[in-house]
Amino acid sequence: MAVKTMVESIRETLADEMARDGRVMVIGEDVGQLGGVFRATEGLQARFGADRVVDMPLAEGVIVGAGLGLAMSGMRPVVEIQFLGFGHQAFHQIGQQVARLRYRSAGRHSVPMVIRAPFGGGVRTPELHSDAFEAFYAHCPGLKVVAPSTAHDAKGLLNAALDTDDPVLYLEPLKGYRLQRDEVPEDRFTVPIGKAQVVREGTDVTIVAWSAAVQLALKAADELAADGISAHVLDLRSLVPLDVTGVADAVSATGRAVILHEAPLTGGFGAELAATIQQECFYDLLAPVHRITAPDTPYPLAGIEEAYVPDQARVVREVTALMEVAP
Amino acid sequence: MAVKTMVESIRETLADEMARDGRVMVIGEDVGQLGGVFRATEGLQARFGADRVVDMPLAEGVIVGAGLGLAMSGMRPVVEIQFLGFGHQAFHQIGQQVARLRYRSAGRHSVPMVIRAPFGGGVRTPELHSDAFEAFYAHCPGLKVVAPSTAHDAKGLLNAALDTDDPVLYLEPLKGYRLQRDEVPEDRFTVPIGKAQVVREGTDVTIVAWSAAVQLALKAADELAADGISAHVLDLRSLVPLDVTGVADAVSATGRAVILHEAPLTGGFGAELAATIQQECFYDLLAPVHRITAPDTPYPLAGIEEAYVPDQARVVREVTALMEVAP
Amino acid sequence: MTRFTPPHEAVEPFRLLDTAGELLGETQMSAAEILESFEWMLLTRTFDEKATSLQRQGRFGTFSSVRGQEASVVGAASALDPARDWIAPQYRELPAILRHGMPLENFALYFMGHPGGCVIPDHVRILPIQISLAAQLPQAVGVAWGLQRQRTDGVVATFVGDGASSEGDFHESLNLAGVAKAPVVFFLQNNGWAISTPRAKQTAARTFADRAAGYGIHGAYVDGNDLLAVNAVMTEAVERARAGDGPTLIESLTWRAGAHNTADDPTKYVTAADHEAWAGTDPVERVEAYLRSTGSLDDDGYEAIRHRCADEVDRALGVAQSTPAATSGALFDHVYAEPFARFDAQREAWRQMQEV
Amino acid sequence: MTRFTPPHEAVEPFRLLDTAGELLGETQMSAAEILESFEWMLLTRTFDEKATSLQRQGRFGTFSSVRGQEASVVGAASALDPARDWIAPQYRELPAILRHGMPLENFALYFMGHPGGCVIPDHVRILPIQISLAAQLPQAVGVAWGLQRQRTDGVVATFVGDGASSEGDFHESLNLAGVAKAPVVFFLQNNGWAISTPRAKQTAARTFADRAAGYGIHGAYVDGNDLLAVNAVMTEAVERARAGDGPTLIESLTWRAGAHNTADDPTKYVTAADHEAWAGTDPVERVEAYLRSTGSLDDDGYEAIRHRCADEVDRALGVAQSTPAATSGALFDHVYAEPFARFDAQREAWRQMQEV
Ligand SMILES: Cc1ncc(C[n+]2csc(CCOP(=O)(O)OP(=O)(O)O)c2C)c(N)n1
Ligand SMILES: Cc1ncc(C[n+]2csc(CCOP(=O)(O)OP(=O)(O)O)c2C)c(N)n1
Ligand SMILES: [Mg+2]
Ligand SMILES: [Mg+2]
Repeated sequence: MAVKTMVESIRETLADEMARDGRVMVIGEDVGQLGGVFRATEGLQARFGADRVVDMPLAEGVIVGAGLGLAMSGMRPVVEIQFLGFGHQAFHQIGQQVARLRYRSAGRHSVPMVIRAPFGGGVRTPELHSDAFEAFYAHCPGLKVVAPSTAHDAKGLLNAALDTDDPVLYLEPLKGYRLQRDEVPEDRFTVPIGKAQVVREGTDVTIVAWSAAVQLALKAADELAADGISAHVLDLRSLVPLDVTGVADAVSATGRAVILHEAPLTGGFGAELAATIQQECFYDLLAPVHRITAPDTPYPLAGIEEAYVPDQARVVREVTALMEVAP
Repeated sequence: MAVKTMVESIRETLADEMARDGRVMVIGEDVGQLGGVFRATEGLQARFGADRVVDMPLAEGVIVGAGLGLAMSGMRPVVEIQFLGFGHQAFHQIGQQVARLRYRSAGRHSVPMVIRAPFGGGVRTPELHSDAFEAFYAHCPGLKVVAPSTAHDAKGLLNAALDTDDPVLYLEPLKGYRLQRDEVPEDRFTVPIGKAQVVREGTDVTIVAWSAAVQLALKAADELAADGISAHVLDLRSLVPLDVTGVADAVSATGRAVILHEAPLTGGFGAELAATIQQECFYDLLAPVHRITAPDTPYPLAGIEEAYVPDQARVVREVTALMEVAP
Repeated sequence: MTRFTPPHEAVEPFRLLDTAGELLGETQMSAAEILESFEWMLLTRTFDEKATSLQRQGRFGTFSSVRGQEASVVGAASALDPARDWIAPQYRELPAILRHGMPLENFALYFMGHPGGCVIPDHVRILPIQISLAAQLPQAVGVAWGLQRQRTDGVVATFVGDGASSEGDFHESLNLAGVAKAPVVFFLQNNGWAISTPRAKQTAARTFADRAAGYGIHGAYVDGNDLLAVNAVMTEAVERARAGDGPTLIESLTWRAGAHNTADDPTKYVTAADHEAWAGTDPVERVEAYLRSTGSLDDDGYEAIRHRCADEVDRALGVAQSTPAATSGALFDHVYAEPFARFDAQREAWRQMQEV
Repeated sequence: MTRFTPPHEAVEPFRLLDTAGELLGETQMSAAEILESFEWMLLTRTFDEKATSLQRQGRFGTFSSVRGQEASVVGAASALDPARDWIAPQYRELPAILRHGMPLENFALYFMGHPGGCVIPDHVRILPIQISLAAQLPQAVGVAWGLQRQRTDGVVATFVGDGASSEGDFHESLNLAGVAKAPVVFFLQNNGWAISTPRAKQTAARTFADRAAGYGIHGAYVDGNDLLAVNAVMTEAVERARAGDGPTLIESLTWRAGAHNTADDPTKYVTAADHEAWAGTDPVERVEAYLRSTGSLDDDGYEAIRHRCADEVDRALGVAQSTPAATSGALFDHVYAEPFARFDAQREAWRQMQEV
């Protein structure tokens, strides 16, 4: 097995899938000649042609909406939104059309479509490029939302997303694109959509995270271990479907839950998790479920983003404080 | 004091405010000659002129975006989105522009702007007209979100929304427009944004609701009282700012919390409430915070909407069941 | 200075039949085709009348009738081949989707709020009725592009209102269609109104067809109450699309003869002058006059058509009204191809609730 | 058939200066005005060079230079009156916002990621730089409409790229502007690229200016590398708007001479042929040649301008770089006019965190 960065893993998986299935197309802004602003589609146009890897006019609504039409016609489009913040321009197509077409057509039209979008901060982008807007999409019935944290899962989840006839929003961490490197099997495999994974065993407190925040949780767990606190870390991997059992088991194992995300507190996906956890684990909880998130302010300019997004020191401090809460 | 329906209260408040302040304008689809599809702006154009009550081209993005420009120019626009479901088309303007302009301009531009939108079901509308999408907007830092449940509060909150220099999304219950009638003072008054209100005192369980669901909660509380269960009912009135103290006090008073909303479970605003409540009231809770919501499916066609939106029988049944949960 | 393009002068829509039903040019429609089209027109007029009266009795849901726009819709549809072409409708194009294979009872069920109304039979090439205005347009371009990529010769016809054409999706779709040379025809029905908003408040453009140039595609402006003219223009556009020569925007100038829908009260905004301007332009009467004057239709023939229409409407409404009410289980049908635990648990909870 | 409007034949942009700097017509700009404009052009070119080199050293953030588009931006801005007109920028119009009163150090701070970069001095009539493409256009129409309603004679100029013009907001805004006759000028800079996407993939339209007719507004197509032509066209559009005669769409045909931004590598997609086509069209050189040929500029004058530019850039970058780093408290500034308990509690929590 080769070690790959996340972006390599995504790129190679796309290439493999395009080679395997002629119905797969990649469309988006600058995905062709340039290979995407993060090079996630580099080389695909040269290999598969400009009619399968298409530089689209700059309009997210029609990129998504035309993707939906392509899916209806029999293709399996992979649609890139250059940054999740620009998914707003396509929100009506994603939340109301893509998510609901199967329902609205009583099953006549399937939506085998993947919407890829980088999200989250940490790489000093301009305004509106770094927000973590996953909560919006998790509240759109009919849509599935996945957010891998490793190069391995990036491949497995992308394959699973391509296999299903449900539309999948596939979130890629800006920060993890090149930073995250791990072993990726050469052969095709899938990671099941809707299954969380314990990525570190622990006994005192459970940290639930997804995407880039998983790596942060793991680092914090190392530091906490040195302080004598044993953290259990759950990588959610899918937001919708939410692995309710997996989450409940992971939290019940320790009796304390910390949720970690980059989005603002109010209405973030952490709210859903906390609500679910307190429901499922009520009798096991030794302390309130604690959310570590950005504040209820817009993502700032890059100069102060480090103060905005949760960092390791904060995670360690707040987890430690939670351990001191009387049961 | 006269008894008024909610829609009368809104209409008359708009008229009073337009008479009082020449900067107030009303813009939206069909708000002029027709007076709005629900007659919320009836008579305003005849009284204040077609340049202050404006029938706009059919495009929610520019209705909101131009409203934002009007606000920058010195006006105080009241923008109508005909149904909240069509706010999706303006989501980029609302979530990223309206909500963030003050921040993005370091205070140079204020946004004294009210976005009115009917939402929720119960009146047999066509597809996409009845969804309760408030959770999306509650996750947009910079925006305030209010949802009155009475004709009285409709006036008080609309005045408060017009007074503040922050943008306010003002949600009107489709179902309550004509059904809900109550006493409204003639003189101008405001209901503070960000303050919940206890609308029924009780001792056994606290039901938290907003907009049309408040009336449902009250009716269920009557029925529950007959069964010997004393329900405390909190009308949230504002989603953002969330009255954390008001919610916590109301729940701690009984030790049991039920949240009631029309939107789907996953990622609904009930998630934020449950997460907040379990954090604030951890030691007082005798049972998990319970959410009564629509399922994680799209709002259906009218023929089965009654099975979708929570109804009185369901509220009574689930509250009763919650009373039986061992602490 | 000449470097500015001034707003255009007035222009007349293309026309083949005058309001009295006299032929002004040449038509490529055979008498049989015109008769068939006339029957579709009459069928939906019959349906509109019947459903409106049921609605007043509370036995049918709110719906938007096609009254006044029959020539526009049928003229467009008559240029399509249901075996290979697709329709992406707005919501006011009943005869087009019927002709394309949608059962009338499904349409009725839809507006009765029954989930059975969402059913589109397999092999019927239509997208669901679109409520979110203009959202069908990007999808139509996508389907067309996909058909082209798959080397079929199918064409997509998509309908959009004068009001809906103000949405951003309109622009994004026509622009992409132009670049992709997608085999799609944008059929814009300018019926004078978007609910209460008159066309003059919708845009300052001389015609909607003038927008075509901004996307490098063909544009046409046609009398939408003239079946033959609409068919001619649409046929040419479909042929061009099929030949790989790109999309067309057609503005069909018509008139919404009734209310926006059964919940609307047009007396609040439609003026007497408006009514006068459109008096005598009824599209059904115009074709009828033509058919009678050319000897293709006589009283007997007319009555036979009327009876067939009435029977079909009665049959379909009968089927719709005798369809058992849906259960709450239908909430969960077709949401996901692959449901999951939380979803299944909700379905089960709702099943139990229904048993209470 | 004549009822179809065919896509147009090629057309030439309006031009007043040829590439050698020869005057082809008449200009209304005085020598002093041209000199002033030239200085704005040179100022930002100086800034672009300096900031790019700082960026390479890691001492400046990612930003998009205006290189190659100086005549386009300055020509447009030079027709505006900062005391009453407004600018709604995209992000590549540095000289326009400088001329309108924005301090250069604020612009620098913005791209250094410092929240001080968001500060717009009171009475400077600009909207924030727009990152969400085309989102400024509806707002520009709204401001213009509001100015008109308040009976001021201000005009709004808004900038938009060829790429951004594909967004739905473009359509919705031009359409509303037409209906409202709002005093707004849409200045579309067609610089050939949207990051790596060439203009030919952006639209099949002959020119972007052709879109004006679809909104019933005036359109113009101008050589964007010709300061005098741009100023002439823009002046006329601004006057028309000011007189209450409605909006204009101007397409300024120019060329992005460098990368999309300092993070971009244009060698991946810009071809040698592209470069060749635009060789010799540098807008700064063209004005310089004209100014020298008409005797308004000599070597000494040129050097004086260059020095002033270099000094101003050094000053501004100096101020920006010596501005103390922002603290986390800035996260909470200006989010709400009226903050509230949960918000204040977060602000306090962040304050305490910073003290840890
Ligand atoms: C995005 C969106 N906005 C608003 C509405 C509400 N609405 C329904 S029909 C209508 C008018 C549509 O006018 P037009 O497109 O001209 O079609 P017509 O009804 O005339 O056939 C409006 C505003 C909607 N359904 N979708
Ligand atoms: C809504 C939106 N989509 C995508 C982007 C990412 N993006 C930033 S600049 C750019 C290209 C813009 O091209 P153009 O409008 O022609 O302006 P130019 O850079 O050429 O000046 C893109 C795609 C964005 N900022 N906003
Ligand atoms: Mg219409
Ligand atoms: Mg460009």
